[in-house]
Amino acid sequence: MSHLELTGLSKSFGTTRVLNDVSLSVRDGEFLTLVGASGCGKSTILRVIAGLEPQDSGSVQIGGRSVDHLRPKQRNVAMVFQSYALYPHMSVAENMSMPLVMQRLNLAERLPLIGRLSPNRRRVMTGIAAEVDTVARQLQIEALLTRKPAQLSGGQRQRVALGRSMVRHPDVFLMDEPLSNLDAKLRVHMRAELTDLHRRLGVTFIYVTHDQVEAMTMSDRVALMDEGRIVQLGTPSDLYHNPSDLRVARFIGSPQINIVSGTTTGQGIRVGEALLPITVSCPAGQVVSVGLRPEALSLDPVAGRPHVAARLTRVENLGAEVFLHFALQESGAPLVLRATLQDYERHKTRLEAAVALGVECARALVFDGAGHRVDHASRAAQRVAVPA
Amino acid sequence: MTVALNTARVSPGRNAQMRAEALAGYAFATPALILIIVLLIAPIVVVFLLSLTDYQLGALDWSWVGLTNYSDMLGDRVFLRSLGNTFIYVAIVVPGSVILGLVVAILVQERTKSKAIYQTIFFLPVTTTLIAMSVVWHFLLNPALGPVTSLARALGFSDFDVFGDPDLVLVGLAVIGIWQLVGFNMILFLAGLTAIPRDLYDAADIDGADGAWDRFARVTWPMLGPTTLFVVVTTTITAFRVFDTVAVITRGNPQGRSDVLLYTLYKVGFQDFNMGPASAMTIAFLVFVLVVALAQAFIIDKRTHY
Amino acid sequence: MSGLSFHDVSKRFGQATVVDRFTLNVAEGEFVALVGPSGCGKTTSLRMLAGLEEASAGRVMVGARDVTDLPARERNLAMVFQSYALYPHLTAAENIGFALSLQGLGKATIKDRVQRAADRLGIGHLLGRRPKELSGGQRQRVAVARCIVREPAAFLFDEPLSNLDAKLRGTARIEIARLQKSLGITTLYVTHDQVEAMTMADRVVLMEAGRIRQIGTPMDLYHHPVDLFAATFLGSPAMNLLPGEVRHADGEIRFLSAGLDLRLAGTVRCAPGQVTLGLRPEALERLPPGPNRIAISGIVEHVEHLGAETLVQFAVQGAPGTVMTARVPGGWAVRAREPVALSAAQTALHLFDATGAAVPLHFTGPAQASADRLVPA
Amino acid sequence: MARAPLRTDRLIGSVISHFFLMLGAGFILLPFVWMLLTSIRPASEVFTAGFNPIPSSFAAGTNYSEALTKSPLLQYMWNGVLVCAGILAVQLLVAIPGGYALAKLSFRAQPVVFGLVLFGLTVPVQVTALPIYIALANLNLLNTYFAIMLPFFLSVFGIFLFRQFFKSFPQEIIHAARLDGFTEAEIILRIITPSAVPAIAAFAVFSITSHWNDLYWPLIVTTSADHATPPLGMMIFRDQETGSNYGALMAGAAIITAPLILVFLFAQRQFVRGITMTGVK
Repeated sequence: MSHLELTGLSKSFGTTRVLNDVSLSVRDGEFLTLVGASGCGKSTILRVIAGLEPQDSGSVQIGGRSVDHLRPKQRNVAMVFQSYALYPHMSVAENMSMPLVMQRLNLAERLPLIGRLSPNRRRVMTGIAAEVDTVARQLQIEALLTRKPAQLSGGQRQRVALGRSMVRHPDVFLMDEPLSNLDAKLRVHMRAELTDLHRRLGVTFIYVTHDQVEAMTMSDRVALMDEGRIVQLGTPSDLYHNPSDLRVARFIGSPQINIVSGTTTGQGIRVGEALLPITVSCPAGQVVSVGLRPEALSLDPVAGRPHVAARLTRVENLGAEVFLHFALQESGAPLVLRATLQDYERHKTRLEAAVALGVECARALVFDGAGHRVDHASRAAQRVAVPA
Repeated sequence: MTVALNTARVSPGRNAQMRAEALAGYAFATPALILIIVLLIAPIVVVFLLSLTDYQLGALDWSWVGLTNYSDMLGDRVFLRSLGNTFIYVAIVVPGSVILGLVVAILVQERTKSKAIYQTIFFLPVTTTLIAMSVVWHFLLNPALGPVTSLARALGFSDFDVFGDPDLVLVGLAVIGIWQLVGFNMILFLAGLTAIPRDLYDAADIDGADGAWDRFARVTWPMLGPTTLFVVVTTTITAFRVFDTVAVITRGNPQGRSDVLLYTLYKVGFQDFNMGPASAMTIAFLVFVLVVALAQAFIIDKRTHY
Repeated sequence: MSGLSFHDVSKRFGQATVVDRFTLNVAEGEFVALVGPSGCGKTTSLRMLAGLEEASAGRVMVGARDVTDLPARERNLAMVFQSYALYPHLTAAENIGFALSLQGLGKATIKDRVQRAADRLGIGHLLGRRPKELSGGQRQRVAVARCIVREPAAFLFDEPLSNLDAKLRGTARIEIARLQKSLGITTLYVTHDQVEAMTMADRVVLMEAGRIRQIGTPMDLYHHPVDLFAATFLGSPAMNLLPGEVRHADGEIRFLSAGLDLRLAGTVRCAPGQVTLGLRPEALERLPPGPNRIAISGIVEHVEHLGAETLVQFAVQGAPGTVMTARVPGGWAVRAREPVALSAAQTALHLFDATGAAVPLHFTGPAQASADRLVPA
Repeated sequence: MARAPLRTDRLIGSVISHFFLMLGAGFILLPFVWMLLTSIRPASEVFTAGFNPIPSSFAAGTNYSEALTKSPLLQYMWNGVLVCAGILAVQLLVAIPGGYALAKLSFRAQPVVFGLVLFGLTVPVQVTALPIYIALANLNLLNTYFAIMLPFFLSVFGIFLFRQFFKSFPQEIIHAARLDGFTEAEIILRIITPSAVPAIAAFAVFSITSHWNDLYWPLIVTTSADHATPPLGMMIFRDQETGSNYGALMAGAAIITAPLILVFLFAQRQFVRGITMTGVK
């Protein structure tokens, strides 16, 4: 069993606190993604798990056993690095066999020239070669085994790096932004391939990325980090539909969530002239932030339903869908609305002037002054309808 | 390694990987550290101590003499003369080789087909043994046999003896110094030139700075600032250490007009074995070099904003 | 301000033809994007217009003026480079005012114009800094300010956003487009990013291998691609493709591919032969097949939940080895290894013949009810 | 990329620049050409040649054989090879692990060691010459290969260079190696050193050229021809032949400058990089 448990991890570089009491429990075989802006501490967690960097306090357990006292090679974790970290002077086969060579040959047998005298060495090397072949076939890189990393494309290097980590059958795979050096098309393709690999291997994956799309599309659960802390841990859909914090709401989703500021009243939340019938638990007269996903706004306000007045500032037509940029009539705050092409075509002429945009209050997210989510009545009902 | 005061705070993880790294670090740095102490630090300390004694190689007795060696040195005509000569030499070689190096680099940079050939030719002197080439230069400028003098004679100039004329000898040595350094400086400038993004010239073209002079003054020269500083400093230090040509060609003659610092130091220390005064001169030499190096570090700190 | 035009412009380097008889007219105030894969000649075309590269043949014009033989500075064009090409030894203010100082304007005038341009881009407070002290986004704005301060005949952009991260790219895109519209200045914009081209430009010029493949409005290119290249280059996820054959049988026109037999209802004018069928991911909808709709089903291989929408990759039933992507609204709970049944309106179909050229489809049957393409409630 | 109306300007510019470059090239090449010409000139002609470049008769054989027989030139060159090889070997053995420790390992004394290296960069070898000479003299080690090599066993520049080179070596690869189970020594041997081949080549060129050409130190510690390096040998040779046999002298000069020039002509790129890595030394 290789379930992984982090308890109270903290770490500082000089006066900068990169990890602040991080605790996290990862189930055996889970695909867990750590996501956040650069510098949020996500990569440091990986390196602490691998034993490449010591934590200041806290502990790491793999499979119920503390690994804090173990050297990196003894922890049986594999890591795929952002730059792939292939040994530049070794062939693909040599790169992939290296972890096994290091495990199975002793120091004397590893020495150049002298090591060749050992009869054991040849036997072990043959075994390793066979295992490398198997993994290479799985990844469809068997034709590349004799090449050097410099002769490979980005995607191929990526596979070799995966292969190198697969040969040792680790308990945990650690992946540090493995797709960020690939071009957009390949990245989309590798996303699917990696999740597929995870399913086939059934091993715990801890995946670090700054790209919310990767986090959303690949993971079983996502931990969003900011300033060395985990802000929210949950399924991708949790993070999208039920962010606990303004930072999460802003980070997840593209185009970004619209945030407008409003004031609580007895009847709801006042945003400019409009009154949104959202009743929250905080007292009246407080300034709150209302988060509206671009699809929570609509071009057809139904009479009697809440709406806000805005004026169109820019149209971004992507073919399949259209992003309409508005400025809120009173405050000028920007709003993005996501419309289908048909909807947009239908309303095109009307958009010239100031328009009323329908607001689906059930999907509104309210945050208090500190950025924490505040639940509201209309929302609670909606929760059930949100797909898991 | 210190024992952690608060064992609860420091996890065992620190010890495993960090201790292995630190251990390896000490192991790998030790040979270097030993050599640094034996061949660098200790000798500098010894030289300084020697400069306060009247030690002579082979002598059994010696005594502390305080700063006498230094005060003697400042009153010594030969030392002051060699210091003066060295500065004159530096004052000719540095501008000469830096400006020529820059001009050649810019001209070579613009050539397409012949670039490699010119580069090779100008760099040739850097690779050669200066002693051997000094012998050749000596011969070239020989007043009786040298082709240069006979050419000058054929062109109607009066005879001249570069290395025999007190007024010309430093110029003659400086010409050899420049000859050897131009190619080196050219290569450094070429590296600086290729590091200037092409886009900047394109932008300058569109902005209206497309004449040769405008491009140089507005883009090339400012962008070469750090390179130029580096070239000037390296050239200064190299020129300051002039020795080989003097040792082979002039040996300080005529009339001591080509005595330079290192040559005088060599004579006092290794021919006359007056270790005290030689040590004082060494310290003086070290001070000059350190001043130049510090000036460079200071200017780089101040000036290189990009 | 004035229009721009290329007349049969070619560029050859030795044997290689990088740009082949490029002809384009950019109207006054228009925003035209040159888009294509790297090495397609788009940047070279831009540089020939700017005067940074000599055209091997043809003429380039700025307004009514033939500038082919003029040096760059006399063309009165301003350019934003991919690397921004800011002078590292000058402050932001000096960078912005550089061209003005070369024109010999007075110090006060320059200062005033620089300040106005900088304020317009929201970098007025950064004028004293050197490029090294600016973030990527700020550098990019300095580069744009350097252009607008000159009040040039037109703007040229060479991949100005490719050095920014994804989030910043999104906002910079809008900023540039707004600025261009408010100044009303003619703009030629080179990019390899189809999203930039689609969202910013009035017209898009799609290039490949030195030639123009298609010119048109973004929607023209998206909905009426002239060939397979244009169809797959624009749109993300890319258009789904299915190779097969068109046959006329029993008075019907059918598309056949392995085990798949799609009846193209209505009267479609299309010659029989080998074709490739194209279908955009958003055209695949969870609607029952009906008149004028074709049914496509399969087994889900992979699901990507993006929140507002979901991308479903499925193995197409009847076409082994073919995987299609459908883009559906976010609310749909769909899992890997489950079957899906989708359909697409016939009007959303694209057909390409064996050479890759688009086959015009004319549906002359019963009126294509717009209800076909309604989003499910 | 000339624009049509500028073509003539460019042509004129290129003619002018060629003119100046050729003038400079002539200045640079003059001693080399004269060295070669004189080395194949008969002795009788050397004194009367003046500026006449073409020798009337060909005496290369005499001059070169004289240069090789009248002085132990080959011995000098062999000494040079030994000295350079010895110095380079020790320098690399010290500098590669040292550079790695300074670049990639963290230990408490690291900043101090690096500080000493930086300081050492500014100290020319002439500063430490006196004490080292006295020590060698007292140990009776003068006139040995060891004495010629000793001060150069330490190359602070080498340590600095490898430190900089390794600093830019991706930390991730070293992390990967540690995860794979490499020991630190194996990382140096199997990962770092193979990747440092370009730096090693450049450093070797730099080290060999400076020690092949060095005069100051060999002049101090050797007095016999037995251990003299090429520059010192050249000096001895010239003192023996003062003024009498320029042909052989020039042949000798050609012989000792030839190895490096040939290497330079064959491997220019590495050579230039090696030498220009530093101006200071």
